[in-house]
Amino acid sequence: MARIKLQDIHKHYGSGANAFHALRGVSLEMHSGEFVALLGPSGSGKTTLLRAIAGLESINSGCIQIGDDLVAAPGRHVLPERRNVGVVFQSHALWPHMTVFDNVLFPLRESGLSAAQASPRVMEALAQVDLQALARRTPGELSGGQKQRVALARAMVARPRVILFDEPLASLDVELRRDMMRHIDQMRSTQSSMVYVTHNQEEALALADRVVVLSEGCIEQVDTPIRLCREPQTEMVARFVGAGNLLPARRISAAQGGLAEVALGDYHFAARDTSAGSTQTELRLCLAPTAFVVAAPNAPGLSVLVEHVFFQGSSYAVDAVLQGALAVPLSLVLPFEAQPRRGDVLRLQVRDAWVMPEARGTSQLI
Amino acid sequence: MARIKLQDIHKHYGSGANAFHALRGVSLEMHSGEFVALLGPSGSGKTTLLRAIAGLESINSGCIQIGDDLVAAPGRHVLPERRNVGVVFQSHALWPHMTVFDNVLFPLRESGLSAAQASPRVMEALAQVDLQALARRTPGELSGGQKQRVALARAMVARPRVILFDEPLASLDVELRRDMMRHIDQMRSTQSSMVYVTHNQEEALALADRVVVLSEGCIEQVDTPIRLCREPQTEMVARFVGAGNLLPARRISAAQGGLAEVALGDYHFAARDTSAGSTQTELRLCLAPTAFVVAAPNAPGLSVLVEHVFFQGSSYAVDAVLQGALAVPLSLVLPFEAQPRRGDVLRLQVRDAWVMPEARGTSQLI
Amino acid sequence: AVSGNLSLYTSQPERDARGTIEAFNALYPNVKVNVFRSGTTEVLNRLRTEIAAGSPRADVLLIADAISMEALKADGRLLRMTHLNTQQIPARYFDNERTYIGTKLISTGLVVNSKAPFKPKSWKDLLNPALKGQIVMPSPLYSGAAAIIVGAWSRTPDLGWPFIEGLKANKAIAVKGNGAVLQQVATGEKMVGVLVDFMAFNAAAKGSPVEFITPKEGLTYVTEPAAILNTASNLPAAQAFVSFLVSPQGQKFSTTLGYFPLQGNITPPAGYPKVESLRFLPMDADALLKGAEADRKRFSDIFGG
Amino acid sequence: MSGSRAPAQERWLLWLALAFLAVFSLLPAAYLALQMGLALLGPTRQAVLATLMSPDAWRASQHTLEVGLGGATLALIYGLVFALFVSLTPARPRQWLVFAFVVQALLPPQVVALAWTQLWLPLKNTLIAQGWDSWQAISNPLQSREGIILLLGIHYAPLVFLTVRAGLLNLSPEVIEAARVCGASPRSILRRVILPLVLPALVAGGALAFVSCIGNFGIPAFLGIPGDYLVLPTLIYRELSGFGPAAIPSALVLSALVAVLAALGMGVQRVFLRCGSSEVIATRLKVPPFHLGRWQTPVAMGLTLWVSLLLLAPLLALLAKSVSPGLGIALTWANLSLEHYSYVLLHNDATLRAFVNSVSLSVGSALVLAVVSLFLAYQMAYRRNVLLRRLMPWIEVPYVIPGVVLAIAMILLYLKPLPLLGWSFYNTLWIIFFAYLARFLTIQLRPVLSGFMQMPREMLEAAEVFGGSFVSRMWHIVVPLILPSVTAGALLVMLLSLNELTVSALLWATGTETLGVLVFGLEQGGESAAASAVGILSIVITLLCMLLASRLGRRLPEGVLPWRA
Ligand SMILES: Nc1ncnc2c1ncn2[C@@H]1O[C@H](COP(=O)(O)OP(=O)(O)OP(=O)(O)O)[C@@H](O)[C@H]1O
Ligand SMILES: Nc1ncnc2c1ncn2[C@@H]1O[C@H](COP(=O)(O)OP(=O)(O)OP(=O)(O)O)[C@@H](O)[C@H]1O
Ligand SMILES: [Mg+2]
Ligand SMILES: [Mg+2]
Repeated sequence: MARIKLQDIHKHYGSGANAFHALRGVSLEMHSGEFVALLGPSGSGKTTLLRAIAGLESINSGCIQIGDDLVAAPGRHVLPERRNVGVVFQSHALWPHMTVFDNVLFPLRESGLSAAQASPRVMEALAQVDLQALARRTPGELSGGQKQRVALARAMVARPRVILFDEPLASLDVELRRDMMRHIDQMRSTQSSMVYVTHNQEEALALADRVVVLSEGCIEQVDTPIRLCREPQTEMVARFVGAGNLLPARRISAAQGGLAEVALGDYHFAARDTSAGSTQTELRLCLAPTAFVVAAPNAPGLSVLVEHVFFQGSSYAVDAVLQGALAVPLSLVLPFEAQPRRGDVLRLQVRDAWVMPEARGTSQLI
Repeated sequence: MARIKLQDIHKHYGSGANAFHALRGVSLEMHSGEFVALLGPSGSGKTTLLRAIAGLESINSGCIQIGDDLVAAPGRHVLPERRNVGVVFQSHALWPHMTVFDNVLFPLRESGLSAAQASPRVMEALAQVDLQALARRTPGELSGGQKQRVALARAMVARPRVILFDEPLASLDVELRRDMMRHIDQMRSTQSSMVYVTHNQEEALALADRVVVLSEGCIEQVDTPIRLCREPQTEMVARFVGAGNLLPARRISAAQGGLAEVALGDYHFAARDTSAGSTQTELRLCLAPTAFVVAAPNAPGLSVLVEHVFFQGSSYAVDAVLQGALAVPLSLVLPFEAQPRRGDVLRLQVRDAWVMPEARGTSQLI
Repeated sequence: AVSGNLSLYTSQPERDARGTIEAFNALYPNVKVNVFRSGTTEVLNRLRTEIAAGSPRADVLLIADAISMEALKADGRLLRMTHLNTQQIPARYFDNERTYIGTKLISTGLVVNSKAPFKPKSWKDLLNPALKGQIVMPSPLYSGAAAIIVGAWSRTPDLGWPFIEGLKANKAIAVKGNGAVLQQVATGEKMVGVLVDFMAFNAAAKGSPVEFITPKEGLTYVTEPAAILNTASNLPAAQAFVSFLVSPQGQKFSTTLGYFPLQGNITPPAGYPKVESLRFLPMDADALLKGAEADRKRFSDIFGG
Repeated sequence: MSGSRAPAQERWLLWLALAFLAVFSLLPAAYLALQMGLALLGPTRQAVLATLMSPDAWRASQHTLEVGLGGATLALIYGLVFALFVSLTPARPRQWLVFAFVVQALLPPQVVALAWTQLWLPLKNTLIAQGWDSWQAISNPLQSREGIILLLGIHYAPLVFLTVRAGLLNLSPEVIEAARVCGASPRSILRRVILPLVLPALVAGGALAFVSCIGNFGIPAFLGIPGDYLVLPTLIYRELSGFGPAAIPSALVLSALVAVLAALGMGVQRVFLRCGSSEVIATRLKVPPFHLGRWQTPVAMGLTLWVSLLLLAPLLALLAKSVSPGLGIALTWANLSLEHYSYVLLHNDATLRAFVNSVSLSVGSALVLAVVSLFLAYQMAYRRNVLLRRLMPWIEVPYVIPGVVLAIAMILLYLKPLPLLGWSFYNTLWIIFFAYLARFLTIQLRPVLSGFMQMPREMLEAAEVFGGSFVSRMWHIVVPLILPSVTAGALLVMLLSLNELTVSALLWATGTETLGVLVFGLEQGGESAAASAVGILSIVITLLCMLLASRLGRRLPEGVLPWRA
């Protein structure tokens, strides 16, 4: 259980003109026992940040504090084996020549426990991931999900101060993910803080207390999952996290009680707006795919042409194009009853919208 | 464009006592231009069936007809290169020593076209997957999604009678999947029938005209995506395709107009029932995760204890346990407004239910 | 006139084999000599295998020692060379049934490095403790000439097997061939070696710090015998070739290669002692050949390897 | 069985491949087996049994095991430590370290042994000059069991190095990192994680080293005969020299002993491989995970010096000898002589022929074996042909038995004119060529087989689905994809056959000399300086080939050329 404090971390690979800046001044504070997800597209520096916390990568400037220990600072680099962290790797990284039991036993033995002291704790950890029965197998005899569960047990058995996850579910089937997410959710009751790297917003939203959105080595937004979805602060977050549709619109009235009246073409509707009385007319709206309802053909609303329809069991994912002057593509989720078909023209009403805050120049972040 | 007809196909690996029966009498008829998904859990024989159609595997009995050609039958095995099919492999299987252009060119050249005739068709195929710009790269210089798109182009460029897909999206990120699905949806306009193997029900439902559910080498159900979700014929289909909750219930009245009154404990509600006047009291209900609505605490309904909550952006996936004598686990999807929390006890009403047909013995299928 | 192909199997060194054939061709230009040249072991292995396969290809065999010739003779593989004129050649140099005949005199004596702390004058001097660990000799297990030396030593009353055991006690080593002996003595790795004459003379002539010494008790010798196989396909050419080897011209030619001639009336190479002055250990050729097998065995029991 | 859908074109190629195997590989092996049986059962039975039961045979078998185990152990340790250092720490200059280490194994072993014994002399003379007179009596310490083991170990360590390095490079870095974050020290990671994981590779390399050690003739002949230390290959040679009528049958039976020992070594490997887990890991170890701290630089420098010495010392010794005016004459700039070069190059027409013959033989066998191995491996690995897989052990026989025995088998097989045709391969280059084909097939086949194993099956299946004909499929897809492995095998075959001696020593004839035969002949005639000159020339050719291959190899994928880091 430990607070983690990152202060202005910079990391570049290579040097001189070829240097690639993977982290450009990341600062972050995590509370004890908090579950933080690092979310970002490929190459945004998530893994680099995680490895810097684990000590597997040294940083170029800034400092990292875990609990009361300063583990990385200019001229200081505590080796990974001294940091008391647990890591779950994407490729599980189990040792194929050891049994499941020995894999989980390893961290305890290395920390100096005798076999007799360690055994019950190994079995306890295996019990947490429902694997007591398979303790004598080797990793080669396990399925992908079972392997990843062993990796979970191994990471938490020594009760490290922090458990770090690097895309632990990326190589798993859709079915197995939910099951693993349950197990990770369960681990939360232990005493460790958790940092969870992923590029899959579904996992980040489902698991984390707070989500850190990274982009090109900088933090875009740090927020709870709900606020991240409903009130994205940057276009990147809006698109990446909520798969939101961003549309230029006109403001009809300034925000009152958090709601403003906006218009898309001649369709007027209310949008959430926290810009405290801004009267700028030109604005950008963020419309979540689920923010639409089908209306009668003549009712006020937006006309869209359906381009692709994907049935989803109880709803449809639809790719559509806004009709009229503003021919932007929209991605929608429509209920089963809507029964959209390719080529249909639908009339949609907006049930919920969010006025994007005025663009913060990205230059400020770099 | 060709009808495909499979008749009582058997395939076993090994022989004698060690023989493993991968396909146990599969019969199926596909129309010209139809898009059929083969859906089933790992090891159910999907790949084996696909490879048998492609000619990469010989079958032990039964026959396969593509168009008017009998391509496999006792004593007959037309070689893959003579079957005029295209295959998209899971691992893309591009040839690393050729450029993107040459990879796509290969099937055309092999079919006897001159470079001059073939070139425009290659570029046309690459255009369909938005890759004209990368024609001169080698596969090593492409991302995973781009590689798989090249594989799509290669499979369709020679306009084969059938295009076969073996889990083409399994190794792709969630974001890339949707994009690829769009490209596959687009290919449908060409003249080929398509067989699409997957163990991911999302892809099968979204793309296919009809879905064939396989289990242990036998067909469980063949139906349109909607019917498969709403009217599963076997428990395996109910669980595997719709992630449905199966509950034992009592019948209060026989079906009328497709609806029967049923009861779970003392909660009565209507369920879809096609069993044409069956009066059997004991029955099994299939309840989709989305089939529930939250009711007032005192309203009639089911009480459930929330165990895990996963935020999904605009809804919550909830693992819950039915309270009372029948302590079965339920998986639910609740709307954003429900704001469920771990440990809550919710009152739920059933919005839609399906009475499972009386068990067809599996013995009959083997 | 003699013509056609002649197949020669020989263990002569590369340079010699080529020279000999050139000299022969000067007299018999129409004979094309095909040569297989290798170590004695390889030559005989090849011949043996050919015989086993039922079709020996050699016409003439020219190898270092008589022991192997005896074995072939016992198998009835060699032709009696009744055509040979042997008047000038001492009888000890040819088989009395004329199945093989010596072609040159190759003596074996001592070669000494100029830095040697002690110059041995006799075989017996090799037992001197001053030479402990300084002696190298060719192994009779691999070399025919060496087998003759060991046979001769063991049958000389003054030396005998105790002498050979003494060599071992003085830490002498046996190596695979004469070339290796020269190598070790000339470079100073060992101080004394048992070596054939011409190698020592050639090296000394080139400036190597070695000297050839005739031991007091006498040298041993091999005669590099030639034989004709009775399966020879070109008998006239084969007979011409062997006749040439023992003829005065052939003998004179071999002195140009650095060998002693068989006859005293032909001048040895420059810098060599006169043939008459050479002293030899008394050798009973018959006994030596018959006992070769046992000698080898006994030697390997003492020296191993 | 998927073999049942092999198309007709492939079927006749399969028959061709089988015919090739039967004629060039199985026939000599089977013939030898037959002769061994006859030797044991026929009239030579008594003599053979006597040889087999003789104390020498026992001693030699025991010694063979000793040098096999000793040499393999040393090669294992040396190769392993070197591989660990080069792969797991930032060793510099890595390229040179790997090159020098691997190239030294490609030099002919007898040349290396010779050079090493020559190195002893200056050392001894220096000591004597310092007044240590007693050293004069000390024989070369390399001429002993320990010396043989030492040289064999060093000579074959690259075999272990290459397999272990491949294993290390295939380790997932995360496997090591996972151990680090668990709090394990580097030592404990090495012992408990890395070593167990490379064990299969280690055992494979060890088995190969063992087989090579017990089959080696050059080093024990050079060091063991003076050192009174007999091993089976030298015993076989000695038996053949002894020329008793029983020599050939005994030699055959003794080489069967060698083959049995070799089979034992390979058997151990099989057992281990079955136990070992064979998880394929995609990611590769890119950044060396460990650093020796302040020891890193000294160790790297020490190792660089050591491998350079091992490579350059023999070469320099050989070079010095080839330009020295005479044996035992101190070499100075003034008396440096090129006489030996001019002799071998200008005055000996056999030299030129030998170069031409050896180069044609090595290029020819590399080419033929490359093509044959391509089809064989395709059938074995892709089509999973059971018959071919069963024949695999027989392919190794001509490689593990002593060369002289293989040569005898070739003579027995090919001496007589061929039935029907009426002419004979004997005394032509063909017989040597056939012998090389038999002997080096396994060398060529192994990398190609593993190349096919590593190639995703789907890549070839895609070729089948989209391809028109077998020929174009082979030409456009299979050949380009498998070319790196084929090249690697072909290079090894070329290098081995360029300096081959023991087989051709019995098979050559006028006009068909080989380089090995030429060197051997000069050496035997006491012209070791000329022999050194030819040796230097052939090493120069070898190095040129490697350089050329490296040049071409830049365009090949990683890991094709064994000597590139
Ligand atoms: N060892 C390295 N040398 C050079 N560049 C590197 C190295 N490791 C990472 N990078 C670069 O740093 C950037 C950030 O990499 P990082 O692995 O942290 O991304 P990520 O957010 O984890 O991406 P992904 O989702 O693909 O895993 C990438 O552009 C990557 O190419
Ligand atoms: N060559 C083979 N030899 C033996 N058994 C095989 C072979 N190929 C497949 N099988 C077995 O046949 C069964 C069906 O395999 P298949 O590959 O068709 O399954 P699948 O439905 O494609 O599964 P997955 O989703 O895992 O790809 C499996 O149990 C598999 O183990
Ligand atoms: Mg990453
Ligand atoms: Mg499959």
